[in-house]
Amino acid sequence: MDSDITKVTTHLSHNEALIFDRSQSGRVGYRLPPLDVDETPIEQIVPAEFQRTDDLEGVPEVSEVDVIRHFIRMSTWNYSIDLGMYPLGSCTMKYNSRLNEAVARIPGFANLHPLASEEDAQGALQVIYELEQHLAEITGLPAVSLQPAAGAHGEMTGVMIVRAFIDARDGEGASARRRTMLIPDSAHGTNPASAHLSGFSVKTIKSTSAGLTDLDHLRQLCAAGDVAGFMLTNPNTLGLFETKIQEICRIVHEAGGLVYMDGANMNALVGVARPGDMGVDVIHLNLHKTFSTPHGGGGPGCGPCCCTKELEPFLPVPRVVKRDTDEGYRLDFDRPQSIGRVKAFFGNYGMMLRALAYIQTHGNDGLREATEAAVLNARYIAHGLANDYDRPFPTPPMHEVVFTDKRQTRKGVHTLDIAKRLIDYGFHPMTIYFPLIVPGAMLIEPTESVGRQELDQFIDSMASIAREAVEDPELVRNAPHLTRIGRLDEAAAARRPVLRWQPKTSTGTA
Amino acid sequence: MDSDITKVTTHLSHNEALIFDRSQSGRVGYRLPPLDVDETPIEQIVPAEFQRTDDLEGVPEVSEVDVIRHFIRMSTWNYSIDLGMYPLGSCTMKYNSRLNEAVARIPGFANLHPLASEEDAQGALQVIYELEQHLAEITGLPAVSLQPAAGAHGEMTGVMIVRAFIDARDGEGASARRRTMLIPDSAHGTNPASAHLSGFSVKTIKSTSAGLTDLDHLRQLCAAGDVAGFMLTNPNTLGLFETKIQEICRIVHEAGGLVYMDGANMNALVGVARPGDMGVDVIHLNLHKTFSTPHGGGGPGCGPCCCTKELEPFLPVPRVVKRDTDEGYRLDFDRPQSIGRVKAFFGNYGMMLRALAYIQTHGNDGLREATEAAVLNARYIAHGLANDYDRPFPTPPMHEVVFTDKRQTRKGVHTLDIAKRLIDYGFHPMTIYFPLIVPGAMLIEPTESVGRQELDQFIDSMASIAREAVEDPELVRNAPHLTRIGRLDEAAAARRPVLRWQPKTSTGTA
Amino acid sequence: MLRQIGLSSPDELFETVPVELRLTRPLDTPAALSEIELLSRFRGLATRNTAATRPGFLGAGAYSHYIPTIVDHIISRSEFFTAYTPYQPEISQGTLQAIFEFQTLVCQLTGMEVANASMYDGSTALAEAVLMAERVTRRSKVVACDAIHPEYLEVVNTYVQHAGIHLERVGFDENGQISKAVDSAIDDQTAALVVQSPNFFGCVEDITMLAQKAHDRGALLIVVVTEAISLGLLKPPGACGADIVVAEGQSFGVPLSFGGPYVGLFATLEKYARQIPGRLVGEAFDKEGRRGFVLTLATREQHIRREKATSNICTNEGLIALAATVYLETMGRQGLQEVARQCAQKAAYAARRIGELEGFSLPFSAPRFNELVVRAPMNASDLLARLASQNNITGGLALSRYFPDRLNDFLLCVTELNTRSEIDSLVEGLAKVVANSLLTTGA
Amino acid sequence: MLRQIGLSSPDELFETVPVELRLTRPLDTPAALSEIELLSRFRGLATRNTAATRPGFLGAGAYSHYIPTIVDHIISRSEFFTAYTPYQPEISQGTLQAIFEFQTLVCQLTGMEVANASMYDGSTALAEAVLMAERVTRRSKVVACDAIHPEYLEVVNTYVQHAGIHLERVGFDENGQISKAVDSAIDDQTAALVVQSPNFFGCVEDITMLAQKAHDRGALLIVVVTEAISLGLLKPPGACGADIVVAEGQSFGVPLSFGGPYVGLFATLEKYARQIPGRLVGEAFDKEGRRGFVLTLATREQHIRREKATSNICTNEGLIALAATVYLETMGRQGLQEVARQCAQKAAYAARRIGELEGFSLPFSAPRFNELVVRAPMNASDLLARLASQNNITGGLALSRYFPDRLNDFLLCVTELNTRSEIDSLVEGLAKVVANSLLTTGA
Ligand SMILES: Cc1ncc(COP(=O)(O)O)c(C=O)c1O
Ligand SMILES: Cc1ncc(COP(=O)(O)O)c(C=O)c1O
Repeated sequence: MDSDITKVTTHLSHNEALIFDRSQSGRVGYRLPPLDVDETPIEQIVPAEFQRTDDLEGVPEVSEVDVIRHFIRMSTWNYSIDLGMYPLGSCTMKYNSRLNEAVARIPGFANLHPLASEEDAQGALQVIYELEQHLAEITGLPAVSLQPAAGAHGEMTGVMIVRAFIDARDGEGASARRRTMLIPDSAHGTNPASAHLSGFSVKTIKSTSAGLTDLDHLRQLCAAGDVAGFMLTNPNTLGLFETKIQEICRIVHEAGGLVYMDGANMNALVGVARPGDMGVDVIHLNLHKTFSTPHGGGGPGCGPCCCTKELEPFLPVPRVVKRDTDEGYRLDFDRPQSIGRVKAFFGNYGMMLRALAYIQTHGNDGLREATEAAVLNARYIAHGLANDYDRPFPTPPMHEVVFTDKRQTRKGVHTLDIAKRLIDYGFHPMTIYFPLIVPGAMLIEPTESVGRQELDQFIDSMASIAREAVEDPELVRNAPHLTRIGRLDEAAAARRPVLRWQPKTSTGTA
Repeated sequence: MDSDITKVTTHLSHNEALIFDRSQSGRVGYRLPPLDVDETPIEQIVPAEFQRTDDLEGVPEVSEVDVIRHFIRMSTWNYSIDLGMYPLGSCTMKYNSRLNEAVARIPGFANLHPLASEEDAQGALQVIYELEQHLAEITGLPAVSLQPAAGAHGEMTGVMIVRAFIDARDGEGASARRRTMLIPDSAHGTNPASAHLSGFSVKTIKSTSAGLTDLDHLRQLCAAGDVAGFMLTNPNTLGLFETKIQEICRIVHEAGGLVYMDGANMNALVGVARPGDMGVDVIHLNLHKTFSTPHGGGGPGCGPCCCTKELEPFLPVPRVVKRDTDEGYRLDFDRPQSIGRVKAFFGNYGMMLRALAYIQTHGNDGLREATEAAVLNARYIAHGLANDYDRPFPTPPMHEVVFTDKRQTRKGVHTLDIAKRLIDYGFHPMTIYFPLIVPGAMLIEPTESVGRQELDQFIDSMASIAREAVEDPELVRNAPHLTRIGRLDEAAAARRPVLRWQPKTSTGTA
Repeated sequence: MLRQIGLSSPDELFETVPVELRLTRPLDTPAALSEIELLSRFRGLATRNTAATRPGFLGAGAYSHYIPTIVDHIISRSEFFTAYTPYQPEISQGTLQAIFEFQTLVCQLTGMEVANASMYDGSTALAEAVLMAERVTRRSKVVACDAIHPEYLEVVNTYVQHAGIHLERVGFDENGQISKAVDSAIDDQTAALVVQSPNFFGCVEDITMLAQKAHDRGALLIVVVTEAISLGLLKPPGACGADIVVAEGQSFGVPLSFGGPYVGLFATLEKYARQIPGRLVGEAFDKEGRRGFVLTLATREQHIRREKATSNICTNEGLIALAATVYLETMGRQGLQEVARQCAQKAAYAARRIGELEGFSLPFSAPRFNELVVRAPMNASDLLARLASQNNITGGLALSRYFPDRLNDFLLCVTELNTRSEIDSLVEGLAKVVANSLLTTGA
Repeated sequence: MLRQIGLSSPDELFETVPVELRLTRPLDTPAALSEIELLSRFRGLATRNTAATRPGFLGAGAYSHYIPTIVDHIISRSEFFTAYTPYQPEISQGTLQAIFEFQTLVCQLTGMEVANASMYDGSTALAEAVLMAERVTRRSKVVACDAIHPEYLEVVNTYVQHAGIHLERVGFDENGQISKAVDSAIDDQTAALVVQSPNFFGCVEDITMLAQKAHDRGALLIVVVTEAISLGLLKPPGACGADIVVAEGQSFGVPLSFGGPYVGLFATLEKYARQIPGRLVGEAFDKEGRRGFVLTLATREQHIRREKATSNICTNEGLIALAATVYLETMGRQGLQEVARQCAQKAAYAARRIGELEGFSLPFSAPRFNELVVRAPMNASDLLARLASQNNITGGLALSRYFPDRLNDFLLCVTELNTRSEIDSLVEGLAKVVANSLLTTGA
C-alpha cells in the first residue's frame, strides 16, 4: 500500500486522555511561597456574596509530571515545520529561527510592562521604531503602524483608514455616497469581512480566464462613482503577479478610490518589488508569514499596516516618534484624525522583536535571496507536477502555484482525497478549495525553507498519488491510513456541537 | 493483535537519513561576525606542514533548518520519561524538573570559567559547599567529594580511598597483603571493574536463597585476612534491604576491612535510613538517579563520594572549604594524603546545580515523601504481578522488584521477548537479565514519578503479555510489532562492526 | 534547479513583474548580523528597558504573576509553536485537544457554557462582544461604564464607529462602582450593558444586580475582566447572570512583553454559540468511532460566509491560549484559588499600610481584588517619577494618563510576586518622597 | 494504594529496615522552596560569580566559544534529555543515530578510524588512553610531556597509580615544545609517548616527528587535545601517525559551566577497536533489512566482563556528546574552519600587540593556535587581580597556579568571541596596571 512512501513510516504513538479525565482530587502541580503578610479575614476584603462558591469544581488537579506528559504526548500528534515541508498555500510556513525565540525571551523585553514610562522603555520603543522603518522601506510605503494583531486586523485598520481619508477628503455628505469596496472573487474571506466591519458594502470583481483582475469589469464598477477602494492581493491568491497593477491603481485612483493591498503574499516580493512603487495606498503585512514569526498552531500574529504619507494622519494611536530633544523616542497620542486604537497597548510586541531579528539577521541581500528561493521552489513544483495535475493558469507563478483535481475527478478522486493521501506520504497537505474560484483548488506554497531533496520527495509523492488515483482510487478516497485517527465526521460535529468537556454527572460549573 | 493495548497506538513517524547523506556542498548553517583584526598570513601563524590539508572533507554541509529537522525527526524515535513510566530497575528514571534545567542555565553559572579566581566564583563555590552538606546529612557520612563524573567513577574514587586508608594504616608491607575486594555475585558490573582499576583482586560473595548476603561465606572469606573491603549495594540489586547490614559491617571491620556501599539504590532510603548509621565507611551516590539530574540518553552523571571523618584526608583534591577570614569559600589543595584528582576542574558542576535545586525544592519532608512513594509504587507492582510472574524472593521489596520468566519459558517465551512485547504496549521495558544471579531477571523500578493510573496500565499490560505467552507465544517472540524498526541483529553487528559512516568512495579523512 | 526549469538567472523568476517595478537597488535595510552580533545588540537594547528589572506595582490591564517554568518548555515544543492552524485534524490533534481543554477551562472559570479558541486580546474581545450583542438583540445602543479600562473603551469605539452602534457612557460613583445613572441609561433600545469587574479602579461591581437591570430591559450583560486571576476568588460572572464574558488572559502564564502577545477569552451562553466570533473546536469521531477534535461551526467564519461572517478574525492567539492552558492545568483547582487569595491579601495589606500614611487616602471604598486607587498629597506623576529614581520602585500608574483631572491619583496593583518587604519599601518610599518634596516646596 | 497491598501506614513500607536504623527525625536539610524562591536564590548566588559577566581571556582547558542557539533547543527536547542509555534500540534510534554521527565526526576531525560514544572529559579520556596503551602493548612505562595540562597529568597519575604503570616525565624546551630528552626517554619498555598539542602553553607540537620516535621503539603515540577547535586548522593527529587521540570536546557547543559537564573524545585505529573503553554504537539491521543502530562490542564492558572489562565506565556524557554533534553539524565543514581561523588570527593579533608592550615578552617561540604565555614585568597574579578590579577584564591564568616558579608568566587565550576592542582594552589595561604599579613601587 505504501511502497512509494519514503518520507515516513509508522511507529508507536502515545494516547492521552483529556486532562479532566486524568484529574485526581488533592493533586497539585504548583508550589507558591507562603503568604508573607498578616492575613485579613477574607470577608473584610470581599463580601461573601461576591465570592466564588463552587470551589472551582471541575478544574483539573494534577501533578507537574502529569502536565508535562499530557502535553508532550499530545504534541507528538501534530505535524510541524520542524518535521518537514508545510506547503500551505497563502500561509507562508517558513522556518522559525530559534534565535528569534531567544531574542523575544530576553528578560529586559519579556518582563517589560506596557505602561512603563517612556523613560523606562527606550529600548522597546526603539525596536518599534526600527521595525517600522524597515517595513516602510520594504513596502515603499513610508507610514507604518504595528498595532494590528493579525492580517485581518490589519485589513480592518487599513480599510478604516481608507474610509477616514475619504470622509475627510469629501466631507460627510459626499463621502456617504462612497461606501463600496471592490474585492476580487479570488480574495481571501477576511477581505470582505474586514470591509464589512468598516461599514462598506462589497462588490466583487471577476477574474479573467488568465486568473488576473478583469480590468473591464473594474472600469465598469468604478464608473458607478461610489467606489471607496479596491482591495487586491498581489501576487494574488492564485500566485500570479497582477501585471497590470499600475493601470489598476490608475483606474481606481481616477475613480476617486484608494488601493488597498493584502500583503499576505509579500514573500514573493520582498527585495524585488515594492507595493508603494506600484501605486498602492495602503497595505497590511503578516509578520507571522513573510517575516517568519511562528504561527503557533493559530497565532499570535502581527499585521502591520503601511500607508502613504497622505494617509499617515489616520493611523491608529499611539505612534512611536523620535524625540526632538535627544536621540530618544516617545509616544505620540495627539493625532486628531486617527481612526483610534485597534488594540490595547502596542500590539503583539513579542512578534515585532522576532520580525526585527529576522530582518536584521537576513540583511538586505538575505531578504532578497529568500524571496528568490521561495519563488524558485514554487516554480520547481509547478514544473514537476505539470504532467500529473491540471494547472488552470499557464502563467508562470510567483511564490505559490495552484493545481486542481480536474484529471483525478474522472475517477472520483477529489482534492480532499489527494490532500488526505498526502498525509500518508508524510507531508502536510497544501491549502485546498481556496481560492474559491478554482474548483478543487490545491494551492501549494513551498517557501524558501525546503531543500531540493524534499521538493523532489514531494513531487514524487504527488505523482504516485496521481497513479494511485487511477489504479486504486479507493485507497486514496479512504486516506489517510497511517495516522492515529482517521477522517473525522465534521458534519456530525457541527450538527450537535460538543464544545467543552462536561463532568459525567454535570452539576454546572458555578 | 493489540486489543489490550491502551497506552499507545501507531501514527506517522518521519524517516531521516544520516546527516552525511544529507550534506550538500556549499550549504552552511552558521554565520559568524567578520574577522575584526587585520589578518596575518596564515603560514606566519602555523607552518604549512602543521596545517590541515583535507579541507575537512566529509564533514557535513547543511543549513540550520536541515539540522533542526534532522534532530527533531530523530528525537521522535526515542522513548523518554516525559512520554511515560520508565521502569528500568537500578536506573531510577524519575521526572526531571524543568526548574532544575532553568537553574543550570542561569548565565552566572553557565558562563563561569572553572579557573576563575575564588573571589570571582563565590556563588559557585557555595553551591558545592551546600550540596556536600546536604549529601552528608542524607547519607550520614560527613565528608563528601562531588568530583566523580558518574557512579562508576565514584566507585573508583571510593575504592581508591579504601586502599589509601589501608596503606596508611598498615604501612606498605602489611597493606600489600590486603588486596582483596569482596563483591556479591549480585553486584553491578561496575563494582568489580572499579575494584580492579584500583589494583584489587575480586572475590565473589554468594547470595543466600533469600537474595541476601551469605554471612557464612562472608565470614569465611574474611578469615583469610587479605580483605581490604566489601562492596555492597543496599538495598541490593534485587531490591531487598540487607537486613543484617550492621552485622555485615561488624564482620568486615573486625577482619580489618572497610565497607563500601554502592548508593545507586538510595532512592529507597533518602530520609528513611542513613548508610553512615549502618556502619558503612564510604559510599557513592548517583545524582543522575536519586537526585533526578536528567540521564540525557547516557549521561552526564555525577557520582559524589561520601565517607567517614576517618577517610576524609584521602578524598580527591581540591576541596571547597569555608574561609576563616569571612563567610566566603576557598579551594583547599593542600591535602597530602589525598588519592589525587579523578577529573579536571570540579566534576560535572551543572549536575550539582540541578541536584541542589532538587533537594531544596523538595525540602526534607518532600525527600522522604518521594522515598515513600517510590517504595509504595514498587510494592504495588510486586503485588499486582504476583499472579502472572514468578517472583524468586518473597521478601517485601524496597524501591524495585525482581521477577523472572520462569513460568513463561515453558512456552518458549523468555524475558527478552516479554521486554520487547512490553514496547508494543507503550512502555519502556524493565531492566532485563540483571542481576546476573537471577535467570531471566526482570528488574522493575517504577520510581515515585508515576501515578496510579499508569501503574495499573503497566500491571494490566504485563498480565495480558502473560496471557499472550500462553495463547500466542509467537506473537510475543516476534515483538515488537508496532515500532518503526524490528529487533536488530546485534550478533551480526558485533561480528563485523560498522562504527562510523564512510563516504561511498572513501578517500580517507585526512 | 534554475536550469532544470529552463531559466538562466534568478531575475527571470520575476518575468511577470513589469521591469519598471523591479527594484534595481538593494533594500536600504542593514546588512546581515550574525547571531553573536544580533544577540548582543538586542541585549544592549534590553538594558535600556529599565522598568523591566525594577520591583513594580503596575497593573491596569497587564499583570506580573508567577509563571511556572514548564509553561515555556511546553510552548517551545516544535510541534506546538511551528504548527499552523489545525486545518488537518488527522495531524493536528495535539493542538485541537489543547484548545478544547482551553475552551472548557474558560467556561469553568467564567461560569459560562461555551467559549471560543481565543481572541486577539481582552480589548478586541470586548469590541467583538459588543458587536455580537447587536447581532443577537438587533438593538443598536450599548451602555458602557466609564470605569472600564480606557484603552478598551477606545478600541470598542473604533470597532463600533461604522457599525451603526451608539455607545452611551455611564459614570461611576464615589465608591468607585458604576453610578445609579445606569438605570435610566438602559432602555428597550439597549443591546447590552457593559461593565468591567474588578473595574479599572480595582473595584468589584455588583454584577448580579446589574444583570438584573439589563435583563429587565431585554438587554444583555457583557462583563469584561482584565485581571483574570480574580476569577479564582470572585463569583464568576456566569453565576451572576452575565450573557457574554470576555477577559484578558495574560495573567495566566503569559509574560508582560510590553503589551503582547496576550490572549482574549470569550465566553457566552450555549444559545448564542452560532453567533460567536472566532474559532471553535468541537468533538468529532472517525469511522472506527475514535474520538478526536475538529474546528467546527465554520459557517460562522469568513472562509465561507465572507462579509456576512460573525467576525473577520482568522489567525488568533493559539500559542498564547496554549500557554494559558498549561498555566491553568499546572496551578489547578487549588493553585488558582491560592494565587487569587495571595493577591487579595497582599493588596489589602498594602491598602492598609498606605491608608495609614500621613496625607495619603484611598478615594474608593468599594470592595477590591488586587488593585486600588491611591490619592497622594502631591502630583502623582512627579511622585512616581521620584519613587523610581530615588527608591528604584515602579510605584504604579498615574491616573492622569487617562483622567487628566485626577492629578494626584495613581493606580496600584499588588500580586503574589510582590513580597512584603517590597510593599513595605513602597510605603516608606512614598512617605519619604512626599516628605522631601514638601521640604523643597516648603523651602 | 497502601491498603490495597495490605499496609496501614507508610512506615510499614520499611519493615525490612531494622528499627534502630530507621530515621526518627526529619532530615536536617532546608524546608521546601517554591519555584519563585528557588530561582531568586540561585539568581542571587549567580550574581556573586563575577567572572561570568566579564570579558575574559581564560582558556587552559575550558574555552568560551560561540554556541549556536539551536544547540540548546535540541538538547532540551524531552526525547533526548529524559531518555536513558539506549538499551532498547527499537525505541532509542534517535539517540543511537546521533551517537553514530558523533563517532563519525570525531573520526573525521581527529583523522582516526574509530571513536567511542564519549568519555567523562578530556582528562579521564587521557587516563583511559594510557591504560589502553598498556593493554595493547603489554608494556608498563609511559612517557608524558610536562607541557600537558597539569590537571590532566594529575588525573593520569591517579588512574595509573595502582595499574603498575610507571609514568616518566619529559620537560619542554625554550620554544615551549617537548624537549629533545624525549629520545632517550622512550625505550622498548615504553607503552606510549603522550603529548598534548596545542600544548598547555599553546604551542603546537611536531606530532609527525614524535609519532616517528614512538613507533621506532614500538611504542604508541597518544595525542591529547584540550582546545578541540584547533582541529579546524591543524593537521589532524591521525594524519600525523597518532595511535590514540583523546580530546576535551567542550569547545564544541558546551557552556563553561564552572568545569562541567564536558565530554571526552576518544579515537583510535580500527585494529584496537576491541580494546576501546566505553560505549560503541554500530550499524545493525532487522529481519526486514531496515538499517538501525545498536550498542555493540559490549563484551568489552563490565556488564559482561566484570573486572576484566576494558574500563569501568558506564554512564558517560551522552547529552553533551549530542550537543557537540549538533554544534559540529551546524558549523559544518566551512564553519569549523572559519572559527579556527578567527581564533588563530585574533590570538596572533593579541600576541603582536602584547609583544610590542614595554616590559612584556612572549617566552615561547613555537607556533601557536589561540593560547600564548605572556611574561609580565611584575607578579602575574597581582597584575591579573588589578586588571580585573580596575579594568573589569579577566586577563588570563597566572601560571604560578601550576608552576610555582613562573611568577610573572600568565596564559592568555583568545577566541572568536573576543572582539578587537576587547583585545585592545586588554592590552591597554595591561600597560596601565604595570605603569601604575611601577609608580607605587617607585614611590
Ligand atoms: C491572502 C490572505 N489574506 C489575509 C489573511 C488573514 O491573515 P490572518 O490570518 O493573520 O488574520 C490570510 C491568512 O490566512 C491570507 O492568506
Ligand atoms: C547498582 C549500580 N551501581 C553502579 C552503577 C554505575 O553508575 P554509572 O552508570 O553512573 O557509572 C549503576 C548504574 O547503572 C548501578 O545500577
